[in-house]
Amino acid sequence: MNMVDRLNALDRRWVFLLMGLAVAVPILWIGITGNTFPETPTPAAAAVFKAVEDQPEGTRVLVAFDYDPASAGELQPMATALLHQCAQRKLKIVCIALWPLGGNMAQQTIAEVIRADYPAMREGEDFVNLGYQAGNEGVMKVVLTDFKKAFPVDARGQATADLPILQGVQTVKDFPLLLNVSAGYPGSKEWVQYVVSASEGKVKMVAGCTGVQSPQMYPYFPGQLAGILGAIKGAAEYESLVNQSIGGDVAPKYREAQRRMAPQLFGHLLMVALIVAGNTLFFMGRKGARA
Amino acid sequence: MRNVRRNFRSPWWWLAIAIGCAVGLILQTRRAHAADGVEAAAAAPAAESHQGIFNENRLPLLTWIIGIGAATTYFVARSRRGKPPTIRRIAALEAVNEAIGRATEMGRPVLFIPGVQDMDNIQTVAGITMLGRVARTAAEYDAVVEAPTCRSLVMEAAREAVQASCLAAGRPDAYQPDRINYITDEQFGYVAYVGGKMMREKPATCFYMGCFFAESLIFSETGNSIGAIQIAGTAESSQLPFFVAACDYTLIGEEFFAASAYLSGEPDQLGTLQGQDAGKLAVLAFIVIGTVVATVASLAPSAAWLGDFSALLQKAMGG
Amino acid sequence: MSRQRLTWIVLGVVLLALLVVRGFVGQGLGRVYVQADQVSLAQMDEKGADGSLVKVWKPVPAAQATQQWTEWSQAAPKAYFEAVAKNPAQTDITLSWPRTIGLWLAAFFTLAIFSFLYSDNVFYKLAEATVVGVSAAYWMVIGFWDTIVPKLFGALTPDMVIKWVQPSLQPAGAMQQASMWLALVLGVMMLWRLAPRGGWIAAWPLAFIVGVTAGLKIVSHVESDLMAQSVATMQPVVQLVPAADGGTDWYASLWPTLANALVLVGVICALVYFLFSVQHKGVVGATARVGVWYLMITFGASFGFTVMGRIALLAARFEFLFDDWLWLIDPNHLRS
Amino acid sequence: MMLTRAIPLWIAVIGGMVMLVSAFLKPIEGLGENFADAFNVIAAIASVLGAGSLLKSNLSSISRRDAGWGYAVLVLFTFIITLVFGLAKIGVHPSHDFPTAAFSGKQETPDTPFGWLYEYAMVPLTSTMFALLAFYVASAAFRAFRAKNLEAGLLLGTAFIVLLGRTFAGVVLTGWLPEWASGLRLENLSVYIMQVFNTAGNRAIIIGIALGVAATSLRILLGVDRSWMGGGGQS
Repeated sequence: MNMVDRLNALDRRWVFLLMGLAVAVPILWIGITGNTFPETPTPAAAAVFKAVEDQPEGTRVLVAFDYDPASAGELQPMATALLHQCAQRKLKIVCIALWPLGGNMAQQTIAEVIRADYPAMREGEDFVNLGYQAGNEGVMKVVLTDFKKAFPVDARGQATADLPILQGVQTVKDFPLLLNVSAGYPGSKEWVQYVVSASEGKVKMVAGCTGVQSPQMYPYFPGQLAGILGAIKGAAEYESLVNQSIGGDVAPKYREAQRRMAPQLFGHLLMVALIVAGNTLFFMGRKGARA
Repeated sequence: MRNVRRNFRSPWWWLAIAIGCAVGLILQTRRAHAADGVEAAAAAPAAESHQGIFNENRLPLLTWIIGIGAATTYFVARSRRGKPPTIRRIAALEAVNEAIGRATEMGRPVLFIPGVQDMDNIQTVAGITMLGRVARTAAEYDAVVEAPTCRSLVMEAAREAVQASCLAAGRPDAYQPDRINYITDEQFGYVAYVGGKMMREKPATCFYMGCFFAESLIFSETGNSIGAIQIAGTAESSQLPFFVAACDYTLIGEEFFAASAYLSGEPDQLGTLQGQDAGKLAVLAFIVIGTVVATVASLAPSAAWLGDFSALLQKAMGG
Repeated sequence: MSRQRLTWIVLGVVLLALLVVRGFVGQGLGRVYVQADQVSLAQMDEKGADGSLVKVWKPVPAAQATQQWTEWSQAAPKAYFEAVAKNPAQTDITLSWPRTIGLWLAAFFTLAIFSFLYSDNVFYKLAEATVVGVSAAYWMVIGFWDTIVPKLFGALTPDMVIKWVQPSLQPAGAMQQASMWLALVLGVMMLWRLAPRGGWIAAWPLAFIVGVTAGLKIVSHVESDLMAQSVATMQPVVQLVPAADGGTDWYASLWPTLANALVLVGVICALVYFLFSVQHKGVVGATARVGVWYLMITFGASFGFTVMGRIALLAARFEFLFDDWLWLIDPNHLRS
Repeated sequence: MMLTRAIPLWIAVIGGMVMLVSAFLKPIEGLGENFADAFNVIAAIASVLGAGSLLKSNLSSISRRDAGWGYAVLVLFTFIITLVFGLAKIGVHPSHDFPTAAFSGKQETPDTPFGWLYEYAMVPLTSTMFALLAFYVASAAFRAFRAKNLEAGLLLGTAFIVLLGRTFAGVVLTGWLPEWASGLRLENLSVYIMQVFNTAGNRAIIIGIALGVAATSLRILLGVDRSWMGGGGQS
């Protein structure tokens, strides 16, 4: 057995080990030194920032938390940064969830951003979490005709009809901006299909989605989607934009995505190296076979 | 009853009903429209969409559905009259029998995963249909099919389909309900179970047919490491790359929905594939003509009729 | 002793030794601290949205409360260290044993699942059995409290739900009530499977579900996928970019035009690939081949994007191990 | 045959046709949403069957003393305690807004036994299972992504560009390219790929799938394909 054959038959557990190291070592390194890589925002991420920045103070925005803890690694930094920018811009934030655990994610994000750093904002007036509603696209169709019918109570059990923040809201069209953080079905694609296309241009939507989903969302940008945050990279770009605009000393919780880019970089480089190595071996093996 | 059943099988009967319904609906709306027309014009032009019980905005949609339905029924009838279409080879489906035969030879089970969604997802329905076909062949070849499921309803449907397939294969004794069981609704709990099961039981052949998310690669890499033949089919485009890379054969998107009809080899079912193709050709024609007209219209803004024609084509597509 | 066994033992010993060392260095190993939040509520009158008085529960000082209990929330270790430094006898922030045990259990489960990468083993089997048992029950509980109670009981026996579970429940409409009755009947028919006789009746609700799914999906897919995506493609290919002098900037127009043309060609070729009743030979074959190229590029792009997410997920698990459990790194400054 | 074949077939056809027609009739447009609710309830009720299957398969594995029957005990134990804690809402405080309604509280905090199981068993287990993907992606890249032919070459070439273009490495590698050639920078290339090739490919896939769904639905509604209920051809 020559070298090429041996490498071709390499036990995949060595590959696993390399991947583990490529991710673990940078985490430790970043964790100890606190450095992050700089980010240059791509147009899709800059568009998300601009869409929120363009809203006048006091505008109601709808934030849909369509993910669960399994995807929080990728999506939580987006949700945190989105709420951070909305709170900073003094927008009124209405959170909803079409994923069973999305209501909890909304609750956590609210606690982390609003309750911790914007204690002046009052629940029910400046922000509210309406929690999870079962029914997938069904809910989207209902919010188009009667928002409060789809969400009769908020996460605390109070009737939405009595909430000051929702006074004057008939349908989802009364929210000029829809922010969606989505890990799959139902998510960004369904919001575009059922709500944005049916809203006659009244609802502008930006989406933060997982790496898996983003290729399917790009066909909608910049038409039906005003901006996209694709995976942790999009989150990092957006995070750096928000942090730059707010300035000052940035709390570490608002730099989570940027920190995560380091393991990302080494993981990607390893993948690239593996693809190159695999193909080199393949071609060497083929040459050997021919000779 | 027999008469009713024969009628029921005749596609022409359905076509007649479909066209009848459509014509009735349109007439109904037109009449309601004419009656209300005067007041409506006097009131507000925006109120127009609130009249009649037929949702006029969806007329193009109705036309498309009736069109595809009519094409399908036509080709089914034609195929039944002895002119079945020749269907191109789909490698993944040619391999199904051989893959099941391999399991029989090796004395190991066939693993069938019908996706991780419930019965309200059409991919799961298509997956169960495939399970029916696979179970029938397996019963004939005397192979064992294992189908752990992620939803209670899917388990029931899978048992139903496998039982009837064994019966149809003349091997009612081959049906073992304990081989088809419910694990958990939690996606990754299910994945943990199936991964462990694959490692321990080393199935000779794995089918992944249905709606898959992140588990696609965990299944197919584990299957690869135990040397199983793997045939996948899904309409989740985000998971196709992984199946394409790691499985022996993959049914891409539409091919997955055609699989059951292809495997059946029945003239009726092959006819529906031709109907599907007719729909595709119509879409292609619309896209080509629509794009050409739109391009010419944008370059020659003075020719207003071109612009109108382009708008009409878009409207026919619901735009 | 087999090589695999030896590897396991060596790994285990090394890990334990590292843990012990870590335990005696610096702030030690992962612990969870909690602080007590006293909940004190009393009922008061408040003006509702329509001006009438409604009774609502409000937080009040403990002395006036009619309902009281204690809840616990997680506190940062830093808060505990500071509190102890100020007053070594303080009891506001305390170590939570259940949560600390939970943290260690979570770390064990994380490592147990990772061990599957090496080979199937007893730890993985323990983790697998636990996750199957817990998650199956979890979704049944969620199904009961989030679907059956508010939807089914809420429509059929609203008084009970209002009294015990959700006082703010809105009355269900006639349509909703009817659909819940239907669901109940079909659900019971499903369960008939468990009866000794007449199990065939369970096929009826299944048939209903399959039929209705078919009816619903044909509409949604044809409308929002087939028609919407076709319209999106039926756009002018040539895009003229106006130049500064009022004419046309031909060079700038070239790129968007080329992009549009490439999209159009791709859609057509890939659709031709999907044709079933035509043999892929000659022109059709060549077109279909181009279609396959497009599909492969699409899959490659999907793959590249997906990798990002997968690495982020792994990073999150490592962060849990290093930060929450081993206290090796402290990116959120929770301890210093 | 009548009860097991003909009637279910009719139920499917009529149910489906009603849904199809309801999409076009304004008074019953919302039928689909009502069905979504009804479906969730049926699925929740049907979980009794799932629980039965889980109990039966594990109990029989224990009584047969199969290899690894101890794990079956663990499955049953964790299943039953989670179910009891969760259904009875043991240790759950009522909601702050309705403290007198005993079952109004949410149970997802780690204070409750159910929440504890969720937080410290289910979340780490499921998210680590998910995280295993990073390893499998790496091994797939090494093993399966080889330029065996033009198609495979396109797939891996695209993956390569997107991978590089989405990190700092891409910026470093091609950042030196002058402004007029900035279109060739890796990060921009990956954007073009997304906007052109990926859009085209995805559109075709989506349109194809829509037609496939339509045909599958029609096969069911026309009674042509009955293998979903095991008909398997002309019975």
